Amino acid sequence: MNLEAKIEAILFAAAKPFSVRRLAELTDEAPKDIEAAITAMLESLNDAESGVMLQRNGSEVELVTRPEAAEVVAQVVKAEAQGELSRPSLEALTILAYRGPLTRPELEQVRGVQSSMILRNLQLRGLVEEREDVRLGQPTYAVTFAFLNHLGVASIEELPEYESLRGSAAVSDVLAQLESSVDSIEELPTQSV
Amino acid sequence: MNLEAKIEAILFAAAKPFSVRRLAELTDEAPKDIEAAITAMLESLNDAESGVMLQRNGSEVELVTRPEAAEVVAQVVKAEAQGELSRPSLEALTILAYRGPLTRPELEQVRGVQSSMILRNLQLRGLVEEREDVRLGQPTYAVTFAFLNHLGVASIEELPEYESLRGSAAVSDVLAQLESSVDSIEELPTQSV
Amino acid sequence: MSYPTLMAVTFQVDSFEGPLDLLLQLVEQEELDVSSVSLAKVAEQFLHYVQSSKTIVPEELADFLVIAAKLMYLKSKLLIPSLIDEELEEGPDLETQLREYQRFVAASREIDTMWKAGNRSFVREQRAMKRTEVAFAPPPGVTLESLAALMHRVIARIEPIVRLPKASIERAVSIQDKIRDLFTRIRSHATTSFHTFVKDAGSRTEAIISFLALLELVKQRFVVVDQKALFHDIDISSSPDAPQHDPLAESFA
Repeated sequence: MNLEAKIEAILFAAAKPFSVRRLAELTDEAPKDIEAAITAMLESLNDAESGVMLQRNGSEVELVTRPEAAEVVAQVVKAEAQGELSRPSLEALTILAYRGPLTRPELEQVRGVQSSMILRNLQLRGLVEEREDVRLGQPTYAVTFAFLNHLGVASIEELPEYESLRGSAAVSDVLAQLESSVDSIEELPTQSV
Repeated sequence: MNLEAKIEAILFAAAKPFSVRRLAELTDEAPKDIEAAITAMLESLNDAESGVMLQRNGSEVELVTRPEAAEVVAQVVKAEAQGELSRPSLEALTILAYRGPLTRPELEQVRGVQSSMILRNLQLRGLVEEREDVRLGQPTYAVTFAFLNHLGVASIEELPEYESLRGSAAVSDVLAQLESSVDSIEELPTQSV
Repeated sequence: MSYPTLMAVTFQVDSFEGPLDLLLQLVEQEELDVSSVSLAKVAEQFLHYVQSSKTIVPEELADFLVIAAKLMYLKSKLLIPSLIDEELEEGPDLETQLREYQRFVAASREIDTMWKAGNRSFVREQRAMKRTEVAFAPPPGVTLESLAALMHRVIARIEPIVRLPKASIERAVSIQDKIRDLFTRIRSHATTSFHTFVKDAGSRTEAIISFLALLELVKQRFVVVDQKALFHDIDISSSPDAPQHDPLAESFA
């Protein structure tokens, strides 16, 4: 893999600006070679019919979307932040409403699905917040007051069937399984991953 | 700005997978035009001396770094450690990769052993996901982008001997026999719940 | 636990995952291809492992028993062609199933190599999204009722997971009960026929279990079978020198 491709991969994955010096360290190349690669990239990348371009600011470079794509990108960002919730997101939100505060592993145990992206998205939308209490070294999450307000309830206890759904034995049992195998999911009954 | 560039910008900015249908909505283009653009992108992007490649999984696409850049990129991003895969996990993942999406009874038919716990554990690790399509009233499961990422392939078609294992007549026979005897599903060896 | 008829184990399998894995290991150790003949050849070893293994978890015992039954059926068909039973013939045949399984096991080794190689791709860190300043973005269309309905669905989905170990153990227990029951029935009714025996089975699984139990009892000389002529029904009667205890049922406990 050539140096330009390596630089592109770094800038893409880290999603932030890098200095020439730092890129030289990371790739174990001379700064002047980094400079040469950047010059070449500025030409090839920014000439091409691409959605992404290289931006140079002093000694730092960063990959950004092209200005021509600004409109569609803004639309995507807005839809992501304010559009309808995906089913999995809605499910996570519901579980946190009825059974929160929960840690991420607890939420995942109830959903049976990895949920880190979803949790982050719900936080970004101001629907879920991190709470101060920590369980088993993990932060806990609960729905926000703003969300309850939006639903038209003053407190979480006013959710329909709150007591019975919160007290579900199945949920308690599945959470108990998690506690009995704190170290990892590999200790779940019957099979390991 | 052409459609390919727009799609690239969207995938770059949102940093997550998008379905063809969703891309069609966002760009206000026909799904078949999106398909054509993706096909073109898979050729141009993935052939090029680039640090980035387009990944396809089912009806979704995502931009990721090329596997050749793994070492240098690993220095700048935090990826959740996945650890090794147990034999049952590997077996289930392999079958789902080559033959998926599959329902649980179908997976169990190939493995010869009940697989609900292994499916759950793989979903908790984010390596398997439930797909929207349902067969015989059962949800179907397939491998995720996270799985493809870990192997460093652009799509499942790049897995060794994909064609022969995917198209394996014998597997089709086994599954066809299974489907033709819907009523006997209740009595399948591995169904226990 | 000692079974004189089952002592012909020539290889040791250290560990196995599931019945097909055990079966494949046995076939491969004998350096055989997957065929009905080779499956019949390792059938006894398979049974031996199922009966004596400490590593088979109760949740998976039923899966092992079904494969065991298929093996015994396959073996007996080679000996007595008239034994063909429509119910037992249904479903994918074991040979095809195992051959497929073998291919996937081979493929999974390659996947494992790729997994461990570390040549992985990375997604882009999600910084772009963080720049948007979102205070509160209410989800359109979410109501109190929809939340309650969704929570009900979540709980409904968890229940089988919580019940799973218990349900599987119950299933294995019911298979044990069935074997015990068969043993008692054969002893009390001096003579019964294979046809009657299988006819009483309520499902295909039961028929398989019945058949497995019968073959075991024959092998251990608890019962004697007599077939008057080819294609005739098989008469089953309890053996005059049958021991009074019930080792078969115990062996599955």
